[in-house]
Amino acid sequence: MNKLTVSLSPHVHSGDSVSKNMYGVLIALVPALLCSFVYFGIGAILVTLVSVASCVFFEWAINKYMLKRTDTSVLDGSAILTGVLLAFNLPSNLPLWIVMVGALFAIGVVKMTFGGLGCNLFNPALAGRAFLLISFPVQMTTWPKPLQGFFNVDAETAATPLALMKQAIKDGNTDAIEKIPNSLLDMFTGQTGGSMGEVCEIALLLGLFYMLYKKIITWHIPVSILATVFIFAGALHLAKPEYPSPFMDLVSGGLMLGAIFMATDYVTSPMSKKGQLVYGVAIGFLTVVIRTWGAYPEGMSFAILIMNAFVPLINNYFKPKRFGEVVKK
Amino acid sequence: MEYILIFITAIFVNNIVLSQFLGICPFLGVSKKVSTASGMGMAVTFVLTLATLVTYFIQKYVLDPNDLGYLQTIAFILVIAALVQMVEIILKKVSPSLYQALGVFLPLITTNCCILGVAILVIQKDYDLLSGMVYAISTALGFYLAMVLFAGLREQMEMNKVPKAVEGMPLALITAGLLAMAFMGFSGVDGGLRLLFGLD
Amino acid sequence: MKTFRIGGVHPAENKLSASAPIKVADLPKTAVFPMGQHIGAPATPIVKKGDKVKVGTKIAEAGGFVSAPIFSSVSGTVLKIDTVIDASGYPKPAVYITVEGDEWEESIDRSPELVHIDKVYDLDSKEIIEKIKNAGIVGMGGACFPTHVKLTPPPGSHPTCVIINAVECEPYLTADHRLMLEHPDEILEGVALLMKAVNVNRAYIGIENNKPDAIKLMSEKAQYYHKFANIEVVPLKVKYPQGGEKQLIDAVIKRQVPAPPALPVSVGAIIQNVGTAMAVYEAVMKNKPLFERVVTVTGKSLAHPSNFLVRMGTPMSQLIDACGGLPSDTGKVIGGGPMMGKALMNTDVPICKGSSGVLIMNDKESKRGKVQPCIRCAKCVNACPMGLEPFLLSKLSEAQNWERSEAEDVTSCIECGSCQFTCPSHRPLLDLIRVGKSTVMGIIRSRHAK
Amino acid sequence: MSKTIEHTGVIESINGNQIRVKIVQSSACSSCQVKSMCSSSESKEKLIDIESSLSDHYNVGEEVVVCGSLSMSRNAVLLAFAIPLILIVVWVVCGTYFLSLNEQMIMVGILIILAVYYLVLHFFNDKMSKSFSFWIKRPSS
Amino acid sequence: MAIVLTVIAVVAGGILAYVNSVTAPQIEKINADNLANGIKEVMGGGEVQVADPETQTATIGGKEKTFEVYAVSDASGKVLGNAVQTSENGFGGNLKVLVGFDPEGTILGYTILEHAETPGLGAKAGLWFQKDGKGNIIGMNPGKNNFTVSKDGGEVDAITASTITSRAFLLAIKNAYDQLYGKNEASK
Amino acid sequence: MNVILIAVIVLGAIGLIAALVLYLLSKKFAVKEDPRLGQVQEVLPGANCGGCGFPGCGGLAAACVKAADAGSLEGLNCPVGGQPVMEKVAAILGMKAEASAPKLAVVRCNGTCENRPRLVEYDGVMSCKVANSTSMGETACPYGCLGCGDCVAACQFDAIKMNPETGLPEVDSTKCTACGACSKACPRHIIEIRSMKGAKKMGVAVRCMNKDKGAVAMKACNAACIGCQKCVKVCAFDAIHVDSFLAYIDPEKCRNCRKCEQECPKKVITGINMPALKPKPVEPKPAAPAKPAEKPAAPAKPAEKPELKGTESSKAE
Amino acid sequence: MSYFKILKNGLINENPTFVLLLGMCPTLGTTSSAINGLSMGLATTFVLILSNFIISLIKNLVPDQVRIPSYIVVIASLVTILQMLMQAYLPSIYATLGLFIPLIVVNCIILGRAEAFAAKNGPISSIFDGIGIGLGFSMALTLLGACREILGTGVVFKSDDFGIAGIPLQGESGGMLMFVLAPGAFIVLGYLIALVNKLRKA
Ligand SMILES: Cc1cc2nc3c(=O)[nH]c(=O)nc-3n(C[C@H](O)[C@H](O)[C@H](O)COP(=O)(O)O)c2cc1C
Ligand SMILES: Cc1cc2nc3c(=O)[nH]c(=O)nc-3n(C[C@H](O)[C@H](O)[C@H](O)COP(=O)(O)O)c2cc1C
Ligand SMILES: Cc1cc2nc3c(=O)[nH]c(=O)nc-3n(C[C@H](O)[C@H](O)[C@H](O)COP(=O)(O)O)c2cc1C
Ligand SMILES: Cc1cc2nc3c(=O)[nH]c(=O)nc-3n(C[C@H](O)[C@H](O)[C@H](O)CO)c2cc1C
Ligand code: SF4
Ligand code: SF4
Ligand code: SF4
Ligand code: SF4
Ligand code: FES
Repeated sequence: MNKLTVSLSPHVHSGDSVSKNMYGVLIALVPALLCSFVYFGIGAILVTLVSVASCVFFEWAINKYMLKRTDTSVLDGSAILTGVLLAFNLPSNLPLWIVMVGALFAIGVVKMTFGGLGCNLFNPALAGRAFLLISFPVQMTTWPKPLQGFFNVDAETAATPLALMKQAIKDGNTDAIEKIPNSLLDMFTGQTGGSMGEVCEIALLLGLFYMLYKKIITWHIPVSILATVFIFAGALHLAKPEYPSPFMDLVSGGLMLGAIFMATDYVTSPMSKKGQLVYGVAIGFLTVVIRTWGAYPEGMSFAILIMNAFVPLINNYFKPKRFGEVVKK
Repeated sequence: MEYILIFITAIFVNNIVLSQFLGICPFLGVSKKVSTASGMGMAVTFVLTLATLVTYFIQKYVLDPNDLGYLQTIAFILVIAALVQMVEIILKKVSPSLYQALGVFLPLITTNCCILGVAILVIQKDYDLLSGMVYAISTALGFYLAMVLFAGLREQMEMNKVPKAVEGMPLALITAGLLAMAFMGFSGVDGGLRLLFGLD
Repeated sequence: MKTFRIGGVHPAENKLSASAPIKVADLPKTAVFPMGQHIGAPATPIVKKGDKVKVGTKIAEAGGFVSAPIFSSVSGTVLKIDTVIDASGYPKPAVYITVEGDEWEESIDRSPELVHIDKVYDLDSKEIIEKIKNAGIVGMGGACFPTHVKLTPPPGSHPTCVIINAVECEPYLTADHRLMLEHPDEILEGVALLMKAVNVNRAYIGIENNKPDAIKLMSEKAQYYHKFANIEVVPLKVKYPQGGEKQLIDAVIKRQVPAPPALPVSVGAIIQNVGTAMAVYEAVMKNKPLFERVVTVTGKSLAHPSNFLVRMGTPMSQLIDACGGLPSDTGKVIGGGPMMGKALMNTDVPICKGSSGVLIMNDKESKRGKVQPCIRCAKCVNACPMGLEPFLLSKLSEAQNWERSEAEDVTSCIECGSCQFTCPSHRPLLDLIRVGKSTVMGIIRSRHAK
Repeated sequence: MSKTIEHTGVIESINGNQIRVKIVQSSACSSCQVKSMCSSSESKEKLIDIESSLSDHYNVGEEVVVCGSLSMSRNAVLLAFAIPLILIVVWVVCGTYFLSLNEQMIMVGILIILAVYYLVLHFFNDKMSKSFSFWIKRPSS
Repeated sequence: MAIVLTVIAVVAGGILAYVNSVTAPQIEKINADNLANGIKEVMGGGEVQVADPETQTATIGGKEKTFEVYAVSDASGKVLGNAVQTSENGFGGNLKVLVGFDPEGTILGYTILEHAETPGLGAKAGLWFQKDGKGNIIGMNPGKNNFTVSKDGGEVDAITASTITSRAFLLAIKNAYDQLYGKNEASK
Repeated sequence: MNVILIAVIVLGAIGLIAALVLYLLSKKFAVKEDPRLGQVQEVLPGANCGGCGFPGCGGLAAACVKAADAGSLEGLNCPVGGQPVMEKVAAILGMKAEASAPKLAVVRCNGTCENRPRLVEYDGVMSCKVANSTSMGETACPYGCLGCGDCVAACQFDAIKMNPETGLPEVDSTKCTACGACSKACPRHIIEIRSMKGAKKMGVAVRCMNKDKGAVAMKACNAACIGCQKCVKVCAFDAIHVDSFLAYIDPEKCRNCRKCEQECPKKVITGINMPALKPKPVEPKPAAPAKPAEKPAAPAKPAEKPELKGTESSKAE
Repeated sequence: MSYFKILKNGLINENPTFVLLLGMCPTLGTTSSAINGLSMGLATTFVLILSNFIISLIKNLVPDQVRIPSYIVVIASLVTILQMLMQAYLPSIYATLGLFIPLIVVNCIILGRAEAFAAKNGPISSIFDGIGIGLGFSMALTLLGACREILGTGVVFKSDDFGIAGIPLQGESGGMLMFVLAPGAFIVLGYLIALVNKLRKA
């Protein structure tokens, strides 16, 4: 007979694992990934490949040569996920060396410096994106138009609907909105300029439903973000018609991508449901503020990063409802 | 509206710590626990505001009429140093128990570049009394916010195993950098709001 | 369908022995009775080497108020008083008895017919509790808290109902289920006695929905009692740890017991296991002290997972042999269920009052997964039925930050293991939380002692 | 019991139930390894009075931990700093907008307000000393 | 000890006052030189004579704006045109420019006196709009050219990724031009 | 000149006011720090390990100064810096340092993998505290080392290491400062901070904690103390006592004669930091008993070898 | 201590920025380029040397109770003098360093050195100490500035004010703008300190 094993209870496990979750998210990303390939062609494929490969490589190299760890598995999927999400946040015509720099920042500075998986305070992919946006504002804000032929590397570029909306607000003039060439439906299906992964909202929503079904995430964060944006943007629109309609807000920019895949990042979001709702509402609010009044064309990434910084405080003040607290008569 | 703008700008857009680089020492030094950081932040808010008011008057009614603008630095630093200590003396005289309590809970408030810097900035920006005060309070609240956020982040890091090489100050600085990067998201919001409020 | 409101998980049920009728286990050759079978002071032996005992003879006296006497389950000669490794994994004092024949104490009523509560309607609360105390009954749901203590609520508290814990939410275990199917009347009589003991006229029997036969049977039988007692069967949604006292109360009467040191009775409830109810019936009506119980012996590789009526002191190895022997791929033997049970050092551990099952796990099942860093997924937070933050508590334990642990309510943890069960990073959450909980409890105790 | 703030000190004297503990309040930097280099690292001694029925358990010169609750610290900061701050702000705003005072008058007003506020604090001192009561314990381990 | 400190303060005060009396004229001179050099530069670079500045104010879009207008002639007294100093809100704060016009209103040159734009972005404005810069405005006439960034349909290429600075800059110059040619509404 | 005069007056006035306020304050609140305190703290190692029984080095410094005022430094000792540091402290305070015996952490378990077969496999957090609450551990000895290394983690000085072969922690006596952190960390109280002798911290100790009867103990571990009393009889200095079937050598009385070590049938008693005993000629397997004695000495060995003959009196440092 | 040792101490062993982590505000605030960092460093050095010198001279005249305020007055006066001189003769640098010049007053290094060294040593050693520490500070600021400049703009030692074109290290693409902005200051300093720690340990 073998030696018996002794350990404390529980002796069974749900069978869930880190990589199951990570690969689950990756599966949820597949529709959006395919869309981005279709819309932006070979450029999108290259950016994605380079981004994923560099993220995985940097994670491996830093683990091995700088932290001298042997026990961490690079293939748990988190680095791949960071790679894909980083790529999703970039325009498809970005020079590949810039993609690598972004990956180095995301993995090297934001994740591994803090101790690797689970220890980072900020969302690596988003921080990488923000870093690139600040560092290379020109390259990061020239977005190719979608569907310009698969191998067309020099695609024509176009302003994103968000940029046009912002223009309209600055000029205090509703005509500019009408100039937006795309219909709501177009925007919903992704036929607009923008970062690779953010344009096709339908594909992103599919991902959301998959993750909810698989219980990878709960509804709290995405729903609270989307609802807040809708309500806040709606109020603005009602007050001043040059502000875009809330539907427009919902389907433009990285809102869906952020709300579904990035604000929900386990590591950098609050732990309690109450906390998650607060976090979501704040992200939604900040997104609209930055979108309408800030310098950057896109509010989502910064809103999430800012709220990442609030997460420890949220965790301190919004505890889960303790058993026995409910009925106090 | 103008005051609201000053308020938002000073807290979020041009945060004293994260984009102006003033008051870094207490920011890095007193930010290990959220509770201390927040008490400290409140105390600094009071002192900063009071110091700004007093130096404003020194400048406007003592230095300027006598053409002594160049004595600004030396006069301000003395006045602020004395003021910080005065608060303490008064508290002790007025309410020993309160004074004792503060002694247990808070580190001493010290003159740092944040206080002197804001006093000088108010003069440089040519604010009037009310704007100057709003600016001082907002700046101090920005300091408070940065401190508390940072303390929260550090408390969380404390529970993680961080790489030896960056443990301590390096990691704190890098965290501050990322925090500053996140806050860059606010850049331009002041301009946008100025438009909204029709101030421009 | 009713259930508790916070957290919970749903492990695979694996009730392999649900349809195996209760078999009477063979008598052991030597029976071993550890003195610490319950919460509280261990019992003190009152026999010595060479003494003759019968089935039902008291061999150890209660060691205090929160304690219980121990009775021999066999007849024979006291072999020695020595130590035995019990479920805790440590050697503990025990009485060894060599079995000779099967001779019972005369006072025990061995007739099979049901003694209806009508017959002893004049029995009052005090007498019932006294009988329970003298029969050495402790909670048979696993916690082993002396039942008479539970039935003597502290002054100022007012029980309003008895809740019978027939949930059996642990995977694999079926002892309570079988007991309900085979002895519903005795259980209900026991319930009535318990109600009388604490002077209430309401009782609920909480049964999870994966035991529809038991729900049906018990509901039907409970009708008979309407005349003098109001017993209601409450079907519950399947969710672990519904059997936890606090969770069950929440599920059944929608009230939440406040944080420790509050007791269930602070919301009016007295909780007892079905096995305990049966034992109470036997003790009060049949004069039979607690010396046998139903035990599930199960496991995926076991040839015949079964339920046995076992005399206490029987080594588990004997039961395992009766199920087809220890499988060759055994990796772990667990006393109790897979969520709360204790892994045993060997199979000679005797069956005690609180042993509800023996679970054999194969090699593969018994190894824990590779521990990874916490990814802060909050699954443990969502799973915790007490609304705690297991990831935080475990980190605080690791950092030995007991003060903060206390502030984060580590003492509320019921050690149900839901958190560790769900954690995708396979973190040993409960291992660490236990260290924190016990240390903090120690600190609190020493604070009160001052 | 849950959230407390602690500060180590040394018992200076014991007088009946009154224990007087000397604590050293240091600036935020005092724990810094280079405090000798730094102007802002000052420290000051403060005496804290603590009522304790267990005073005979302690000896003069013993090292103890002074504890207070977190809410107490919040109140202390509120009373000492936040409220006067709010008063000043309200005064300046009212002074400029509603009373249209000139700057000198406002400044004088600020001083008066602060003086009155602290005077009022002074009268409530007894009451406060009750709410700001500390307890002490021996340092753990 | 109060005396010691007082003495130290007195001595310090004395020294400072002395140093101040020495440096103050120099500081003034430097400032004047700076302005003179600036004017020289924006008027084409030759020797110039500058008349005393005239401070004008105008209300533009409801806000009051100040202009310093310097009438400039060359060494021989021939009128070269005007240098105008004005400011506008840029991206990071005040953007103060000095611009030179010939009598027809053609831009001779400009310099940025003060700015708070982002290094690497808006801060490029100092070179961007010069003759060899990408958004050359020298020789343009705000009255004749469409003096807005190309994004808004104008003729000037904005600094990459710094439309806000570019707009503010062009607006400042346009305002200066308008002021010079009386197109602004003088404020009361 | 007028300008200068105004400047002088204004600054003088501000200076005067500031001076008064600051002066008032410095008089009222300043810490009258004893200059010796700083000096003492300077010579202390600054490890803040708490081994001295005070919270941090500052605590010990304060205690030393106070004790010096009271007249004696007795009982105060910095385990990290040891005698040399205390001498420096004493010099600063104008006192004589009390000579104190060197101390060392001694692991009182010899249940190596060989001596004590692993019966079950522990699968959980690598923490002795947790393992201790799980069950007896992997072996049959409920008193023995659990081998998860809580002590190793507790040591700030890198002085204690797990030997993967024996599964037991080993103390490097050159690094150990006897701060006691390991002893506190061990849930089974296996590590004792013992007074040792000489610069090399030599001593003799019973390396077992098993309090069970001989027969039971023997079953659990080949190297368990069985309480046979042989050592008690052979000790000429009344240093050994047996309590609950477990011998204990009083370090104060023991003179390192090592008779007991030779006598012990289970080879439980070992000399620490002493050369391996010549095996008794009668012993059939001479290699085995030597082993345990050799192991703990190993780390210190290279430095020691040349001066072995010097033994105790050699005070090289 | 030999004068050389005093110097080395300031430059390396007790480098105020990398080892003692003092005066973080100017360190972060003025290092958007190497030249700016160097200017700030030298300005601080100027004050430091003189304050050390003066304080070591007057140390015996000042009673203990007003030691700190007296030192502050001395330092503040020196800073003001520096301010006026820079305004007069180096106006463009004065404009870039801006607020951080008057803030030299509160820089912990200066008062710290006054307390820790000048108040205990003679004038000449104090000058050397000032030079050592000051150069250590300048070196650190220059290094930090250089790193940020290289990363941020691809050029190093460029200064429009002095008309120095700088050494270009990269092509047209320029640098990563973030490093000349606020976050870059924190991050680069963080990694530099980590590196220095590592080197010092090795
Ligand atoms: C997590 C957890 C799960 C439990 N599950 C059960 C169960 O399934 N059945 C049961 O009878 N007792 C269970 N218990 C024990 C009960 O909390 C409680 O002690 C028992 O029902 C009281 O009855 P007794 O004293 O008759 O045993 C569980 C306890 C805990 C903490
Ligand atoms: C203005 C200021 C400057 C400080 N500077 C330093 C410093 O340079 N280095 C340092 O280690 N601590 C410094 N501190 C203190 C700490 O950052 C912190 O309180 C200390 O490191 C805590 O150390 P401990 O956790 O070891 O007790 C400073 C604090 C303040 C308020
Ligand atoms: C940190 C930061 C600095 C910026 N600096 C400037 C600036 O100096 N000037 C400017 O016009 N815009 C600046 N911007 C604004 C953006 O670049 C803005 O997107 C741009 O002005 C408008 O977009 P476009 O020029 O690409 O049309 C800055 C934005 C950020 C976030
Ligand atoms: C639901 C979900 C969302 C995630 N989102 C992100 C993300 O936005 N950015 C990212 O870098 N990693 C993301 N990850 C991967 C992983 O959590 C991340 O790499 C960690 O932050 C690294 O410590 C996500 C993982 C999950 C399960
Ligand atoms: S074991 Fe404790 S912490 Fe974990 S889920 Fe159960 S009650 Fe919550
Ligand atoms: S379930 Fe595990 S990984 Fe998720 S938060 Fe809890 S401890 Fe962390
Ligand atoms: S081995 Fe033990 S006593 Fe010795 S230094 Fe390490 S922790 Fe302290
Ligand atoms: S000596 Fe104690 S702490 Fe060390 S490994 Fe053994 S059991 Fe663990
Ligand atoms: S240099 Fe210390 S606070 Fe600024």
